[in-house]
Amino acid sequence: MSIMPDHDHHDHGHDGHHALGFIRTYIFTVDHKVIGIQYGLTSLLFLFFGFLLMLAMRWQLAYPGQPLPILQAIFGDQKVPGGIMAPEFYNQLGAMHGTIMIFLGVVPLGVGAFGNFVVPLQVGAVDMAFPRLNMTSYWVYFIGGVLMISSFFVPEGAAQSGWTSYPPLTQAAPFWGQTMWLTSMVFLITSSLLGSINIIVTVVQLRAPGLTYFRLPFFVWAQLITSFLLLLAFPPLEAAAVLQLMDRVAGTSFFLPSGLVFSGQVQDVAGGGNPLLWQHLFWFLAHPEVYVLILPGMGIVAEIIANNTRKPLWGYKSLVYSAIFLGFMSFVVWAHHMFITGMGQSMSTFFAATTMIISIPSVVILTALLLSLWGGSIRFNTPMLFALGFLPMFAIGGLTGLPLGLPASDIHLHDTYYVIGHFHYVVAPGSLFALFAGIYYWYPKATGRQFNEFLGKLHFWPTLLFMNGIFLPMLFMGMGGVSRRLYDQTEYAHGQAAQNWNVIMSWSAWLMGLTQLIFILNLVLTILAGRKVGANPWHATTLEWSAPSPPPHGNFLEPPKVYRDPYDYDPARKDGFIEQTQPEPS
Amino acid sequence: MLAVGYKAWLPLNASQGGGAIDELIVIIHWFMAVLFIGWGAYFVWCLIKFRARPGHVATPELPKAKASKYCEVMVIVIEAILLLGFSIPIWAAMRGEGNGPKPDEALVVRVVAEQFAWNIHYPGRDGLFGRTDVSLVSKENPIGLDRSEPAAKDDLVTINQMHIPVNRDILVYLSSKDVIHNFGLPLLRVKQDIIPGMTIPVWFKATQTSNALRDQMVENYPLTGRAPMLLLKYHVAMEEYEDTDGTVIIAKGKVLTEDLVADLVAAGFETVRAAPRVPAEIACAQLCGLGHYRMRGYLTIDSAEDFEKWMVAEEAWLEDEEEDDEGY
Amino acid sequence: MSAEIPYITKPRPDTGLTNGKLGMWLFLASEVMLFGALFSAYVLLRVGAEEGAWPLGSDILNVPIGAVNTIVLITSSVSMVMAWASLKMEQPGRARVYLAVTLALAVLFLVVKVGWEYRPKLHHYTVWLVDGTSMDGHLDGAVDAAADHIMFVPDAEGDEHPEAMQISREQIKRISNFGPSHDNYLGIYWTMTGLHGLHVIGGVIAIAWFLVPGMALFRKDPEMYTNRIEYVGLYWHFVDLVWIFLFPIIYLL
Amino acid sequence: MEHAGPEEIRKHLRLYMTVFGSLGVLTVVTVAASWLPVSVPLAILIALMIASLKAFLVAAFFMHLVSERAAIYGVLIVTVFFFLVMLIIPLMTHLGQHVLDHVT
Repeated sequence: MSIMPDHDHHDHGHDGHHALGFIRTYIFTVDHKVIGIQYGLTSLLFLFFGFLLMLAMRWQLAYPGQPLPILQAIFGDQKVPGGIMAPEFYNQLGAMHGTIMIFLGVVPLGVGAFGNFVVPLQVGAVDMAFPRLNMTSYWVYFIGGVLMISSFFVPEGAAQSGWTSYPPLTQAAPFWGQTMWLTSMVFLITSSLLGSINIIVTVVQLRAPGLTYFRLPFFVWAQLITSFLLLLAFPPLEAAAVLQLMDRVAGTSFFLPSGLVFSGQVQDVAGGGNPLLWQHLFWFLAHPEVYVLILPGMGIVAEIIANNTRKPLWGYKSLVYSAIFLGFMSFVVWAHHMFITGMGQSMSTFFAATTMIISIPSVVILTALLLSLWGGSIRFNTPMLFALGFLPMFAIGGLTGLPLGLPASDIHLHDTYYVIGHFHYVVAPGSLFALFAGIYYWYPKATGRQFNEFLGKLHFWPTLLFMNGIFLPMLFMGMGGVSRRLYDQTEYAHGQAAQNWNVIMSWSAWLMGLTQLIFILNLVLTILAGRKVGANPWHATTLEWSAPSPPPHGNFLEPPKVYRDPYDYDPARKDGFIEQTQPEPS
Repeated sequence: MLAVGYKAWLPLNASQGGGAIDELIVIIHWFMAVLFIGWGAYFVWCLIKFRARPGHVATPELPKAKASKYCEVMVIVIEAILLLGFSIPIWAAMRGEGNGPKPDEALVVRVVAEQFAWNIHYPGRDGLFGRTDVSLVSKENPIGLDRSEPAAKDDLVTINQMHIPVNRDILVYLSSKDVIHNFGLPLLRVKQDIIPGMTIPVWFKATQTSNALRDQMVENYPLTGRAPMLLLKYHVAMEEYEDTDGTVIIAKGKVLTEDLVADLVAAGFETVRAAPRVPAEIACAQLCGLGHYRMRGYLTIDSAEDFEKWMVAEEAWLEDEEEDDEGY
Repeated sequence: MSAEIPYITKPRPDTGLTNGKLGMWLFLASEVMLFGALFSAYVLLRVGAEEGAWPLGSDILNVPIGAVNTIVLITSSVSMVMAWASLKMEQPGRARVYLAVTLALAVLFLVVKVGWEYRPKLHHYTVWLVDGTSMDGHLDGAVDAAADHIMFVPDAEGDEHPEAMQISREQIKRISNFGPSHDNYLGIYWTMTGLHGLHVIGGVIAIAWFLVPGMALFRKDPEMYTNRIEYVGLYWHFVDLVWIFLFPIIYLL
Repeated sequence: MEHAGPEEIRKHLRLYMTVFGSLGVLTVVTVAASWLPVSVPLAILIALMIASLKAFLVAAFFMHLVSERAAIYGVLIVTVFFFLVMLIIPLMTHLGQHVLDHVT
């Protein structure tokens, strides 16, 4: 009954921090802003960790068979004998990179951090609807994350069957790693469920007076839809995880057909299971998941573009309707990940059709954002640079989805590097750019201090360059037919032909790793010595900017009332904008 | 940095159905390019024209933007065409139920995948596959073929060696012993998951022999610089190389080994004309465990008579086997 | 500003809902998808099963016990709603009685489930022999891995009671008790009823909490207490509702 | 029904009891129906229909869905839609699966 313990909210003091000890203020806090920041820091740490795993893999990919002693020093002789990583360890890194980036990194950052910190402020609420539930969801996420990472240290290492964890491969894989993967997934899913319930209730119930649905900032809409996706798409994966756990610990064979022979050993199970059942349940989650990764990003970008073009968004309503439609459709396209599992004509056609349809709202959203630039007075500050960078990168990500969404062209491109390039363009220079933009945009609100513009730009340009240095070659390699998840592609003639791309990609990745240090440096310097800013440094219109920076416990000095649309920018007015809280000047 | 030529596009195509897929991929990418360049041009132009600068203010009213409507409609129409006009027919031809070749007129082969090898099972002259049973599986008998059965007597089973005749329909029945594998033939544009517990058919027709393919894949490889063997393993020299006093270092068609490469370098050669020994490979395209990367099968596309020769040789070998067995 | 979170006890005028109620319904929506996925798995596995591989539930499970448990759960649902109604009618004493009844019935459900359904299955075995036949029965004594045979007592056929028989290991293809590993039918049975059982336990904890320590809240704010009883009720009825589908699907079909 | 006063609630009690009774009866009917000599699909159909009827009674009256708010209905409609998608589509895909009987 985790839904309960929220209501006697009054018994924890609203009268400022000093009422509560350090622990209740910063660790087991119920304040949505602190929880948001906790989510932010934790997920950034996980993101960086997952990225480091990839940097290690990139050595093996660029220089297969060449020892790198430092890896041996870090991971030990068993995982990296003689400085050359073992194939099974490579697979562990691959599986964990995917899992960490998605479930411990981008989702908690986009939904956990920004959803928690920004949504209550933008709807003019004093806090989330269920503060204790909010705290619970953070700590459940934290436990799940720790469990996931610690699985590296169990005998035979972490899960190594890809982030998709297809059985029966998982059944053949070492016991502990995969079992811990499944267990911590159950934690992470539970946490997301609690979080999404909280966000939905907050948006529906705690909107400030006058804040009608069509006066909500687009970001809030994005979070609302995302939360519904999490709420309804995650439970099936939870069920699937339970079924796979049963296969592992209780000897069932839900995903195991009869007559399996692992390395000469006939498996002593009842059999009669179906490996595709897992894929259905998994992708039923994992396709909506894609939109969980991208929608918050779109929301952030919309906010920042409106603010920095100094004019209203183009087609606000079409944005909202497209996002809703996107959410709905995302539940009926999942099997386009399964075209070549032997799918028949009719179903492949059905899913190809829905896939083509779902590309339309994405096009509408992208077009609306591009048209919003028209006639603006564009300020190129750091958040805006990342937001603008998002647009072409996401466009590439979306477009490269086309040949994968058509069954015929998917035959050649399926499970090649083309797929990797495609979804990384959506999530890395796509979602991540948007999330960087959001961090820069709301950092002054969270800390009350302005970051260093120069360092910000110094972070943006190399990141943009190296991102493409990493992911563009993937599309070429995929065209060449190189399979993904290969420990050493030079085992194949067509892999050898494309091997040199790996060198470019690896160096881009390593250099991009260095570039991120500038980002970290900037955030730290800002807290230490950043210029103090007022409530509204960006001259923005939405509600969060009418609260002090940083907002106190309880957020607003007096309960906000809303009188107008979210993006009321107008050069005729003073500073070219009016806040939503301003009554119509008579 | 690129030691070998620009490898950013589709590999050679050696199958009948592959052409249509390539065509579709090319068309889609033109469509993508047009859209992206269109958007990009407008994007950059906006950034320049509407940049904040002294004396420039935003215009509050929003553009009517008929263009965007047209753009969206165009996208819908083109996607519909790609789906209905190209994808569905191709899929029907390559995957559609009942559209495959009839087993009696095609060469039927069973492929049984396992971690990490391809077991190729030919029915032999009688065209009948012998019964298989997991309880018979062993090192010598990886697919558990019941040799006591008449139908199984002439069955051929090879490991990682798949020979097919050119210009003939091939019908492959895919099955797996352990995990999900993927039967991928990049040069034939064939890719099909192999799901344990199911037998999935896939069919294709090769249009070029391996030799013809190899001749088109000849490249000049540098012998100096970063790890030349990385790109030269499993390659053969495509011309004869002699050292200064005329002794042959490596003959045409010989496999390039570490030592031979060293000899070539010693003899002062800086590059070697080489090509893959086996141009068409069976590549597992689905993560299947720690050996996934080396789950490589050799597909040899023979002319009809070469294929016949190979069959005869295999049968001879099979008979020796049986005599040996009786010998014990 | 030190502000309360609004609409905890009084519904928000335009939505007509309290936060807790909306939250609970959203939670139930996710639960629908959770059990829905398991039902979907059940359907797929059953349709995919080979001829005769999927047993008829009523041949393996004890239908009367299942039916009794169904009645137990339904009754507890009624007493739950009555508890809420009594609170609405300002009869807290009665409400507590009804809550206690609900709690008792919930516990009874679990006791029946574990004692009369789960436990016997763990001692009941099937032996599949190499010759393709199979026998149900009980092991005579413990299985020791070292021994080259097991002592097995087949189930009684009609009134004659077969003696313990010796089966050598070579004859045995596979042996399993009627636990989850027996076959996919029992696998699904254990998984779904198990997960449902966990939900019942969750309900027991919640109800017990509101029955004893939760009363403090009643004295402080009866209306909030009443609302929470309604939320727990929603959850409890959902648990009942899941069972209403589980019973025919697993026991009868 | 936060605002139903004591009198209205009193009216409900009779209703609750009626629902209780019919649920009990339906349970018996379910078991009885399972003994009918009918084909498996029909048996499944009957069982599911009765179960749905019982589910409706519980949801409508015990969970007060008969007089619930728009927001709740919205959430449930969306959920039911996706639930059906999840139930039906994997099955259709499975049946459309391009698979042979085992080749021997």
